[in-house]
Amino acid sequence: MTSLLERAALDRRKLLMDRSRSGRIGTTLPPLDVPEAQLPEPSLLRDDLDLPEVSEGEIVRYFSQISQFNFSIDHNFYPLGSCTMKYNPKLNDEIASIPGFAQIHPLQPVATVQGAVKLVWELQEVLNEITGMAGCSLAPMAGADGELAGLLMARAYHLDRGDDKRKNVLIPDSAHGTNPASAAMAGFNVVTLPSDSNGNTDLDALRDSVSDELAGLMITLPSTLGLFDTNILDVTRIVRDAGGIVYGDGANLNAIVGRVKFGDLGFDVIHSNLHKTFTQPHGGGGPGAGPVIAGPRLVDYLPTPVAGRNEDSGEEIFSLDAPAKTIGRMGAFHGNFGALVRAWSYIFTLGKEGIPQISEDAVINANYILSELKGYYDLPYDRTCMHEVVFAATNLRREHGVRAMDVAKRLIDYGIHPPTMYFPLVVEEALMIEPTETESKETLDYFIEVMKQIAAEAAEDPDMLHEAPHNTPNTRLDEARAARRPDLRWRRQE
Amino acid sequence: MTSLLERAALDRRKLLMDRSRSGRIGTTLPPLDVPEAQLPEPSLLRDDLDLPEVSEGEIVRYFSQISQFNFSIDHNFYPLGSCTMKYNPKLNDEIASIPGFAQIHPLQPVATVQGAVKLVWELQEVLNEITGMAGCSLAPMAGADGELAGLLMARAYHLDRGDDKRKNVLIPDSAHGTNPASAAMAGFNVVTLPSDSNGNTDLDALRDSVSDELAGLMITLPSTLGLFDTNILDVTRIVRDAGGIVYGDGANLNAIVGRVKFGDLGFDVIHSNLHKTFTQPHGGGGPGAGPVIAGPRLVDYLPTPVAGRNEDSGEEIFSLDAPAKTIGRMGAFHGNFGALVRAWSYIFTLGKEGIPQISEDAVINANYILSELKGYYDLPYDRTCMHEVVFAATNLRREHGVRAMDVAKRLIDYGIHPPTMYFPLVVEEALMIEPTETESKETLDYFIEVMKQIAAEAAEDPDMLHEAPHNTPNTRLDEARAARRPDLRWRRQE
Amino acid sequence: MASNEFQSPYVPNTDPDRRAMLDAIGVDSIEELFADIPDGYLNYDLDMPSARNELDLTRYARELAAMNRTPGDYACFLGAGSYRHHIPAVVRQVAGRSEYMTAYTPYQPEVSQGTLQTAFEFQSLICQLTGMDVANLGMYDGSTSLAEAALMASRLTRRHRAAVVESVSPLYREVLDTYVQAPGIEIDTIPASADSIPDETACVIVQQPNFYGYMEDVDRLAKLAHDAGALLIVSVDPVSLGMFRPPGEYGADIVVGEGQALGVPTTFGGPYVGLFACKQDYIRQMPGRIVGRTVDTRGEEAYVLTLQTREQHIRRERATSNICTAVALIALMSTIYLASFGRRGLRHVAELCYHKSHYAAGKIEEIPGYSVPMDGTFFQEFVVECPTSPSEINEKLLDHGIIGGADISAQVSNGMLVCVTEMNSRDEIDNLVTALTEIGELHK
Amino acid sequence: MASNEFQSPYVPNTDPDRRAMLDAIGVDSIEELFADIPDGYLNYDLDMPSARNELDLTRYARELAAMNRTPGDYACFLGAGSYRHHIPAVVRQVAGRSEYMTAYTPYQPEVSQGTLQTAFEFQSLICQLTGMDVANLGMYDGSTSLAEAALMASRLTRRHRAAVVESVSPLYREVLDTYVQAPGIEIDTIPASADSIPDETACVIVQQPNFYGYMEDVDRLAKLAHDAGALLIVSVDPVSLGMFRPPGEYGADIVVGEGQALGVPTTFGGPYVGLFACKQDYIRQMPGRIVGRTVDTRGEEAYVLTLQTREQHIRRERATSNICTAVALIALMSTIYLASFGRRGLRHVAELCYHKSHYAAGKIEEIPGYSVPMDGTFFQEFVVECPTSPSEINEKLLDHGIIGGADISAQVSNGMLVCVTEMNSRDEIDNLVTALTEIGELHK
Ligand SMILES: Cc1ncc(COP(=O)(O)O)c(C=O)c1O
Ligand SMILES: Cc1ncc(COP(=O)(O)O)c(C=O)c1O
Repeated sequence: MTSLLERAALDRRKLLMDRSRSGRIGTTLPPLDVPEAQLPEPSLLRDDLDLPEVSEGEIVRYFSQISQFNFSIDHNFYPLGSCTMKYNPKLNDEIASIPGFAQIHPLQPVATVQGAVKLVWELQEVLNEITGMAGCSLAPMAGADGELAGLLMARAYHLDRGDDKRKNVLIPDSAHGTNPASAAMAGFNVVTLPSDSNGNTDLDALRDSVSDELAGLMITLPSTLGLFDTNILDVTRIVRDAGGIVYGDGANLNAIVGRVKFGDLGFDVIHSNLHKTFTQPHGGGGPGAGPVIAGPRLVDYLPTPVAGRNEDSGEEIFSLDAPAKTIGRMGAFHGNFGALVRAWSYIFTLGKEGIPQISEDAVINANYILSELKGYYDLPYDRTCMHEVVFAATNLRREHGVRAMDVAKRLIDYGIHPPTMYFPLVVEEALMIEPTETESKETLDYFIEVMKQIAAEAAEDPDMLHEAPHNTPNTRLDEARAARRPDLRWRRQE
Repeated sequence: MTSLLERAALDRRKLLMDRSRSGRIGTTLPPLDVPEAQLPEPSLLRDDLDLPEVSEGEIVRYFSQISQFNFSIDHNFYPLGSCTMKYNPKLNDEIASIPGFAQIHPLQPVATVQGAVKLVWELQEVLNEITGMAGCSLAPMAGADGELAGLLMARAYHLDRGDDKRKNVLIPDSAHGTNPASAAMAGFNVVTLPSDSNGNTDLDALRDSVSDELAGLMITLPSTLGLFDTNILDVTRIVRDAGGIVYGDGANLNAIVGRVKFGDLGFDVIHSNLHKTFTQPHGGGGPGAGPVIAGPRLVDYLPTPVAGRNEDSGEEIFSLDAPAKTIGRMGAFHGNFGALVRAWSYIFTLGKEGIPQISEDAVINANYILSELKGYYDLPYDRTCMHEVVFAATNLRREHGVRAMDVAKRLIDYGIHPPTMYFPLVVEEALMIEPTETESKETLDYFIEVMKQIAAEAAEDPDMLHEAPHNTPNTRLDEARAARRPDLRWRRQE
Repeated sequence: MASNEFQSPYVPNTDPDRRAMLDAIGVDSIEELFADIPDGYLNYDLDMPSARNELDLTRYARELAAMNRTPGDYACFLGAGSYRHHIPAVVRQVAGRSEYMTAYTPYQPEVSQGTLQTAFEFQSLICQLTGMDVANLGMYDGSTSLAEAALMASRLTRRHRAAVVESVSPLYREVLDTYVQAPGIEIDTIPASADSIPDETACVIVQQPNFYGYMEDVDRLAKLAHDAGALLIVSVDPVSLGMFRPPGEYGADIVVGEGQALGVPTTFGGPYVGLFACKQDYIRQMPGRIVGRTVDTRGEEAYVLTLQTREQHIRRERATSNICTAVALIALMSTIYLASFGRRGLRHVAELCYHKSHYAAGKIEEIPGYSVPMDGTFFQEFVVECPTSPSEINEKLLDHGIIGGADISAQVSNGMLVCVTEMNSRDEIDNLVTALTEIGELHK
Repeated sequence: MASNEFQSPYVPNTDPDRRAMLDAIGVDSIEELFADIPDGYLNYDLDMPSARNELDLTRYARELAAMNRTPGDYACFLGAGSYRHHIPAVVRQVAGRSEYMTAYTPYQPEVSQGTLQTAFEFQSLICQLTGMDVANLGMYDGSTSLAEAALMASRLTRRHRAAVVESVSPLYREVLDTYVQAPGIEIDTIPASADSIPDETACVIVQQPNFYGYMEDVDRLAKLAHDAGALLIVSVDPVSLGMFRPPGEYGADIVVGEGQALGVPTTFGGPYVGLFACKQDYIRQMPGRIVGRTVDTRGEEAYVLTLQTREQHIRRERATSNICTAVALIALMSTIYLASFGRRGLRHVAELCYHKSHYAAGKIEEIPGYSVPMDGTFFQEFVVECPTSPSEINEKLLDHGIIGGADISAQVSNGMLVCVTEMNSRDEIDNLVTALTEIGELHK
């Protein structure tokens, strides 16, 4: 028998369909103001529409209550490596909700949306400038979508030149999973490239891997190890010399924005995750935006549309164009405009002064954590890091049977979101910590103190760590069961 | 020595001035775009401006975190008697934030704010209709402000007639504190009127209290006991026959809205708390709005301004006028327009169909609680209640030493906001429960079950109740110390 | 069973729910529950429009809003007690959190620490800004703060006259008149240069900067008041305190003011927040809510409504005021505003207003037919004497896309009170000057 | 120490903080931390505007927005894959809670139950709506859902052709072309009346209602597909499912669609949410995130990302898709929308669209020079053949305050695809008819 308190906790988690009561409704309905038309024949219609029936206040309370089960940037330090969980300025949301942006239709004649297209164009231009590239399409709707676009561009480039042997894409072993997945979707074979003991690209291995079958290289800069590959100029040269395309995964742009440009380093095409570096809120898993930005070799292949600017008797006229050899459309319309507006607002708020400061502070903050926690956790690559630092809980596992997972979950008890765990795959027991520039030294000091404390707790009371977190609405979940017996939707109990 | 977790909890509560770090700033500043003027002589200027220096993200996280220490309608059942904590529709907030409402200046020429004044006028008209009165001023900024206005109107009315002996205002013993306080501010003597054993006005006592010194009566309908005074017609007649003014405290209008009109019952002037019946959010203690609504005898005395409507060659023209014998201004401008917009939006959303349903459901819900909890808690007035029911924890106090306070605090453990306690003053150990119409039967059933459980707990484990609440950021506070050693602001620690 | 078919989205229960509850209550119909209402007085038939859906109502609201000429679409030079300043998005977004917006007055401190702690922040920051010892959680608006301050001074001194400097806002004067009519406090209007006040004066009331935007000699007035045993009440514009001397430094006993300028939109006049601060000694006579810091049973610091014995719900007719619901959420907005701008930002905003208004005054003074007649130091407002009535000028300014200054011809012949803040770009000011010039030429 | 004087409001640390941290790190300057960047490649000098304050930037943004002609200010008859419907305030307000908005993908379920449970709600309601067994948490938009469905069908059947009914949206067709270029799936365009499809066809793809707004004979197409061992992929408008038969009832294997119509503003084309549902048997080949219900160590039900071995972060180049960040927040908006309208409301909205579009079609058909050439049942869109090019007509409609229908002259000569939803009042429709009549007269 469950107690009343337990039952109350369960009731708070009840699903909408179980809250439904016949006849309730959550909004008001406009009346019909035209004569009724003849309805279609019944065989075309549905009998039943089994959706919830709940009142507006019930909806608000339910969604408001369970929202509080989340950690979020607005409430918690969230040093999730590779995700750049920085503060998302409120201004951006307000600008994105201006009706002249939020209410316009994607198929309006371009003459009626000149302001929107101008904004898109301005964002393209500034992204080109920041990354040192020649042209940009804002169509891709996330980083992975930008990767797919960039790789399809590389494919089209080779094929256009009749170069149809180029099937291989080199991808470092530390790469994010989207890199090989995108390469596969773009029809390439994935060849894994090892890194050297410093976490740089192994140049010998690279030289061995290039051939006339080389389509290109996908490389993250700085890498997912949080390191700036000191071989990068050699890397891009070797690949380009071999006729390959150099793809840059710009997910970690936050580390170098305003300091060094991909274009200058020999990259042909990159993407930028606007929901990382440029503060589109993550939204619990999107929406994001993943503009694909190209150098001279690939710019004509960009996906449709690209905004253009022309002058007609002194007046600016903006257009949405298909590049000469475009790979086509990535989505039905022009990309995630709402996210583009937010990035635009952020970038132009900071301006030429503020943009380089992003990387400055992001890198100081990460190195501060590195220097303070060194000795408490294993540090696989003991060198200056960029915007994030990858530790390994291998020492705790070895000495106390405490794993990266346990450290991560214990952080929750201290009100801190766990770092990225077990990634990159090349680091055992990885704890990948990205503080971002928007966290204060006080917060970092607190985090450092907590991490040291957890290292101590691992020695004193490993079981307590195995059982963490202790104060969340749920303890650790049975993920194996979820996968073994997929229970993926509400069903009416018979 | 405090543990790290304890210290973290304390740090979360740190005040802004203690978070301040020199040089930080929470917003961007516009540059000066005109030549600098000569600054005033230094003796006019301040040396130091000791305000916090914090970044925007820190502000957001701090205020977001501590917001979660609140219970609120959006998150909790909140049956706070006399406060009408009903669901506040989100639509109202959005309508109030339309720039054409939120950004207009109170001193714009009235020709430039015709839409706003029309809205004010429409709200006046519908409040007149709902309450059965002749005219209305939306200037008062809360219920108590409406009371003051209404009583000043009564005062002016008597004085205008040369009737300067009328110094006494009768106020039932169950009245809300603002009633006597307002009467005092309006220069009257307060004479307390007892209620009879049914909770109605004691007619004999009333007859004994009227004289040519009677200025009027302030009465809440239904009363703060949640009861509709069955003597009400006699009451208003006796007062009016004696030359007095009948003031209606409309705080409990939710019980009777759309069912019975104050004007029909013989009231001369009332106020309505738009933040109760008409869903202006309470905001943790305001803003509200307390329109004063008058019958024929007092309508000319209404505070300034009152919106008027005229036609000029078929065109509507709206004006803001001073009534003929106005008592003057209640505030610098036209009342809490933002709250008026929300009430307008709510009232016209529900319309003639929805308004009477408010009271229907409010009254059913309260009586359901009454009937289910009767027997578990003492019921001082065992009769049909209106929108709220007043129980007394006297049985628990007598039998187990558990007080209304303990019941209230224990409810918190169950996620329910306490009812109003120890009010009205005439009921010992009062627990005044107002569910409102926006709560579902399921929620009421849960509340009822919890209240029964608490009654059982009182028998089993009274100490557990004395120590409630158990899961809040703070346990019960030392209120005596707060009053004895007032500590009312941050001060720099020397 | 419900009296009609309409199903409100705000009411969860439906007829089967109602039926079940009525059964439990033991009545047959809803009507029985309303049996206490005298026969013949039940009246369901409201003469008002039918229920309106969200889409249509929103459209109608937008139509009404579009009938207004909105500052932002128009350049606007109105002030006179309600000021347009830039409000950072964060103020709206954070104060709009439903945890703050849909909570009641924090009578239950264990479930109200969010409201209470931010209220304590407000009191603290208002003290920092004004230089006073203590502040309450706010009155309805600046004018009722002023009126309540006069009542408080009268209680403190047991005197029944108030000397009001003539440059106090006439709107505030009207509210003061409303409040003092019953208690019978007599108002004497004095020039700022007065060197005596009547005996038995409870307080001297001065506005700084005054209604016309100019700084008064508050040191002199403080001495005048204190020498006569009266209190000095100062009504301030909080943004001016970003650069000007705080009243705590020149001996104010009670400081009031309109908090709207700190992060609150003009909203056609409200809701705003009346600031109210005073010296430590006077706290037990303060009106309004006050939050104090104390400890819980575990000894941890926390916040609670305190000194409640001053208030109506305890002291009833002997309370220091009748105020109950005040403006907590608006105070929260001001708190977030002050935190956002902070030490450097508020001074910057004040200086922008200062420089821009001086730029405007200098330009307007040069226009033939217009003059800036008053001497002294002004902050962000100044009086312009126009060649014809300000109402006429304002009407013509609308055609230039400009909402002109406040018409104060009741106080100054052909007087217009022009307010310039950081919201007025140089272009807007220059356009105003051009437009005034053109309009002035018609009246040569 | 920072590379310039600017203090970002988004960065708390200041030079003293930086100094302290650099000291702790053991370096003298920030530059040392960037020493890994090859010499000569550091480049701070961005050719872009200086930092802009919130007030000015907001003004500039409003200027840009004002350069757009905004539906709402204009009557708008555009659809073609992006639909204007009324969105209750509650959708924006609740989905805007920062707890949802500023959380990452819920990799840590213990601190993400808010996101996870609402995601499970989304999956459930999409299943309820489509009549399918399972749904994922959404793809980028309706068109990428369609393209991914084709890839999935190819994986499931190990076949490499797709038969696309010619009435599928040409924009969706373009996206499909993008996606299939590398895997080399061949596309055959078939008429809806086709009675055979090529061997080795993996799927038949149909849009219901089709691009032109009309209902296809899906039963026939289902049989056609299944008889050939192909899967049936249906692309739906979810609002149409308020009244029309759900694809689960006529044998769809995979259902995709644009979720934007469910509570998401048109936003110039995104972010939207691609719906993706299928039969139970196919779940291990689904792309995208999926949330499942499981228990925690105390046995309590809770939600978690599941079947992750399909995904790129586990399976890498053998993943079912490369998708990672998707559109969780948009899915949440649709969830709240579906909860708000619910059983009765969604049907009502669908019927409003149906009746209003039929009213409009009837009126337009009567205008000389215009015709509604297609036969059959349409939902809320229909094709109008105009007397001249739609682009010309649309330009003239702007003068009448109307944004006309989509120009589909590439598909239908002088064709305009007119969409009418509950957002179009009768007045708007009547005005459109009047305006079209006037414009038509110029082209007689
Ligand atoms: C290094 C890296 N590459 C690519 C991606 C994929 O980006 P998205 O999630 O925007 O598709 C991520 C995101 O987590 C990433 O961290
Ligand atoms: C019965 C009654 N009268 C008057 C008031 C005072 O109204 P307000 O708080 O709006 O000033 C209240 C509010 O609590 C009340 O419940």
